[in-house]
Amino acid sequence: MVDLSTEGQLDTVQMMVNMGPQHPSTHGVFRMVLWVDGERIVDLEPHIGYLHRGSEKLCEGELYVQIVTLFDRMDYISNLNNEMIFCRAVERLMGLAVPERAEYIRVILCELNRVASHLLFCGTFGIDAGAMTPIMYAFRDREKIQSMFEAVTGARMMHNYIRIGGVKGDVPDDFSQRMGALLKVLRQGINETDKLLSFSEIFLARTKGIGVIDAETAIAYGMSGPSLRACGVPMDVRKDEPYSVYDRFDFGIPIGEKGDSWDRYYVRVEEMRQSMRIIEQALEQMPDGPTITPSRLVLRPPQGEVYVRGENPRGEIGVYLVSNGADKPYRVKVRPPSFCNLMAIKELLKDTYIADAVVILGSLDIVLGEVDR
Amino acid sequence: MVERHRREEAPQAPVDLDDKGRALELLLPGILAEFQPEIGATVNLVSVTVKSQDVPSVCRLVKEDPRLSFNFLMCLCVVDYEEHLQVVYHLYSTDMKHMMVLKANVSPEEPSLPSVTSLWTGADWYERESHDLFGVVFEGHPNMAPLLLYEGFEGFPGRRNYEMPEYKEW
Amino acid sequence: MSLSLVVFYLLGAVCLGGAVGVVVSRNVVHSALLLLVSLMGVAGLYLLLLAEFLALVQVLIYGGAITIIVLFVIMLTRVQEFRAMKDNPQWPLAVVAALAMFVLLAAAMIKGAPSETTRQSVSFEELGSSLFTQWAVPFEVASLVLLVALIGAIVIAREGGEE
Amino acid sequence: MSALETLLLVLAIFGVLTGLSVIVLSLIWLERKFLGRMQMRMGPMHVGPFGLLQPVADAVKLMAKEDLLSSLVDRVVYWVAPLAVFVPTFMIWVTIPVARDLVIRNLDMGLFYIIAFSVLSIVGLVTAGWASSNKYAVLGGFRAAAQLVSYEIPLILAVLGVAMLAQSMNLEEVVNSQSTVVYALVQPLGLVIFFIAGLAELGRTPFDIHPAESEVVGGPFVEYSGAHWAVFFLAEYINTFAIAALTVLLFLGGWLFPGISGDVSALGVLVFLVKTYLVILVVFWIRGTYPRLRIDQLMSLGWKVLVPLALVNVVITASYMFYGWSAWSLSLMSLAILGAAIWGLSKRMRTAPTPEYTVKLYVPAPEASNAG
Repeated sequence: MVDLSTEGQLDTVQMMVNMGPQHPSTHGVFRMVLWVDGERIVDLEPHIGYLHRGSEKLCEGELYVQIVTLFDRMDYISNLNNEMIFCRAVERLMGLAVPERAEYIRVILCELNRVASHLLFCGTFGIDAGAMTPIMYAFRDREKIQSMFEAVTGARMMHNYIRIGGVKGDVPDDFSQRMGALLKVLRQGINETDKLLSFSEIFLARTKGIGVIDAETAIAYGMSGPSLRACGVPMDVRKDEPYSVYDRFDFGIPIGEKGDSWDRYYVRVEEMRQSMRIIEQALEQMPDGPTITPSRLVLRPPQGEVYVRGENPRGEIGVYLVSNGADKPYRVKVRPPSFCNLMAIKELLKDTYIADAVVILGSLDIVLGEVDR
Repeated sequence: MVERHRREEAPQAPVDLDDKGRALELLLPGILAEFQPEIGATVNLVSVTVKSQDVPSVCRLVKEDPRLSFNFLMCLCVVDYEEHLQVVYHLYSTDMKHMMVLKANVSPEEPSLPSVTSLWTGADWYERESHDLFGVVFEGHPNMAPLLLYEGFEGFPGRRNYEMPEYKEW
Repeated sequence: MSLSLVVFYLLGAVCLGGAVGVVVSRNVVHSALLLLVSLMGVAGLYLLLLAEFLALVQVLIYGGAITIIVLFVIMLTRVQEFRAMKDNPQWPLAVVAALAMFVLLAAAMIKGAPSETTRQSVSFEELGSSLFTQWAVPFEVASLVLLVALIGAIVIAREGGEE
Repeated sequence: MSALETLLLVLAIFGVLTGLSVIVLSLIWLERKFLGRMQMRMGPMHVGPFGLLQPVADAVKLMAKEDLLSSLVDRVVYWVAPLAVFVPTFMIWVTIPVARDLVIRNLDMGLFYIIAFSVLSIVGLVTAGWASSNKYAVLGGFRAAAQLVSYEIPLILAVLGVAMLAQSMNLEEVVNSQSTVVYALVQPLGLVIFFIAGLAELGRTPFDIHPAESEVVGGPFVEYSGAHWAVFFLAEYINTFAIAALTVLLFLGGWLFPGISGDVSALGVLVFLVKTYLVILVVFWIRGTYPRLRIDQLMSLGWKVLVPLALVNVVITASYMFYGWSAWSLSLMSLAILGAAIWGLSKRMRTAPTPEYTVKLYVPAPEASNAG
């Protein structure tokens, strides 16, 4: 007789779903192999490296001034912050002083860059959650920021504006007025996006309590930036170890409570407001003067090694620079914030739904250019 | 081409520690005495060099000691000094807000040292990356599969003696 | 041959063809879809008999609900093993059972078939009022049975889910 | 059936098909333009005046497109699936009147017929997902099956309420019985349930869970291209129009409008179309505003909220019919239950009032910030 017992035969099958590298919600070429039971994720294996260009190795073959452009392309959403961190590393190594005005311009542009980056996040996060309008609002405002960058740096994305020892050139004459007007528009725009998305019942239902991570685990994974601050850890390099002229501004660090996706989202929204506060103060305090310390085109920093920290929109970035006294660095290592934040994905996605996977991944706000380098 | 030799004639960068760094510099020799560390400083951080087999115990000690409490692995990387590979750990404490560098040298022929993933989960991908690019084997790592490179990639492209393949049209 | 007879033969062919397909097809999903075809053919036959309500119920329940559930179950479970189950060695038994059923039904039909049928449509209202007055008790019993089945299904599903 | 009648029937079917195609084109244009305006874009603007010919251009493009086919697809099922979706969506138009006496066949059990046939298109979605041999498509197919089967129930129960009030399942009679007061006022609860369930049946935001492009990349349609995909698209828009039309017929008085005599067919059609397009604009508006629900939230909304509410709706309607209460008392009860449901739901979704839903601002003590 045939065995008609259905023991084990009628179990639902675990399906392997290959999410990415080409998937609309992986924010680049990130691949997750998901094992799903129906809609529920049983296990997953993240795969990165599809955008690995060997940036760190490339740095070893370029002059110091050329490397700034490589950093531009690492986290292509927050170029200026990346330029800044490398320049600061070289300046620290050489003991090169940066003119005050240059520091202020750097801070203003970096914070503006942070706003642009977070705006992009708000938009794409909306898309991840299924709302299609927020990204249009966010991009409307981000475009204005990009135009501002264009006016100052001459490029919309790969600026190469922050140079070792200062910035490429002074800002346009009407910079203050234009910034003031821009900030006003941005405030309004952010409030609009906020109203549209942040407190929508459905958005709350989709993000509250999804992808919760506690502070201890987050620290163990090396998460940083808004993703860590959402767990209630007020860790921000701009406060902990103020670089540039950040100690002269009055601003707060938004921190979340539960460490869920909504907290990660809203910490960023609040951060935009704080960034704009910084920009306003910086615009008021900005002194006149030169914008770059003249230095040789082919820099030969002294032998030694240095690690500098900086606060990127995505989290804490660090550059470990080893110099042997030559015109090219001996070794450059970047601590990429997205890389560390993304590492926690396995923890975050455990036992969630496929739809949550998209939201949680979106809430980490990764940039694959930086994860893979 | 990459400049291979170290330029001995170049000046040394001056050490310029902040208050926390100086405090650490005084504190560390006492705590780590049993491991006979070489305690020095990079430009802005205290650096401790230990033997590679001591890495996990030193890490555990600096993580658990309340005066240090280095609970945050900021960065893990490998520097190829040709005569040896140096594994560099940048450690940070979220409570004390201070930072130090831990270094361990391994031989380039058979580079291997114990993994620290049990202490800091975040060491996972860093160690895999270092394995990919420099061939350093981290003993006790749960999954040493290639991370950034594809399966079956030949050689260790992070090392300085890696010959870049000629550019080819695909 | 009248139009309705042509339609009848067509629908009959659809029914039988679908039914044969269900049994013959090696692909379980194809079988399920052919089952739908067959059931739709039956709905067409009902329509031909002016039993509009029955036809629509056939479409709604069998076409919409049952087939989808069957498809759902097939796709969610291990299809490969179902393929093996199609080579069921019990098929001679099934043939005998089916033939016996056929003979029984055929005999009943030949014996009980009226020589002349009058076609009449049953209105919606009549159907409703007779269900709720004349046949109220059987109707309620039937719904009770369904309710029990429903609760049973929930209980079984829960056991696996929450331990 | 005489030859003339048959000819008329064929003509009518042909007319409905043509009319629906035109309506679909107009809907595509309207949706893109409307969403564009909501998102501060222009929408289509280059093809024809105001981009009016954009949908035509799109249709031509889709027809001319190469049909890409994965080697693993189950071909027969793959080709049949779009038809299985399209045919039922077209068939329900047999009995949907657009004005008095302007309908192919005014069936006595019209509503029942519509419900029965609209269910059939689910089979098409499920098989499309399965035959594509793509995991996203399979997931989307499952989602479609689970979602659409579940939301049939509140939809049917909401329709039942109207059928009880009108004492008929004939759509024309349903409209005629609203000549004094539209059912939207008598049964606001029913309208809301019907509209929500209808949105879910359409798979539109916030219930666009089976084609969710950020999750399952278009669900059952992911592998389809060209003309076959266009058929799905066509079906989706015809369905949108059908649900809007049903909302208008069942709850908003169809072609009736105070002061406008519905006896003139052309005027009736105009009123009907204006109402329907307004309802569709609401659908688009929702699409431009809300994120997407998750499948389990959708299911619990359907089973735990809409089905009980729909049952309550049926019960109060039955009591009203049986005890002969006045219409306004039913209306008040319906409104009260609706209000209570919305209040309870928002209470449940927000475990606390809004202020808790902000992040705190951490400002370190001054000495700490000056330490470095």
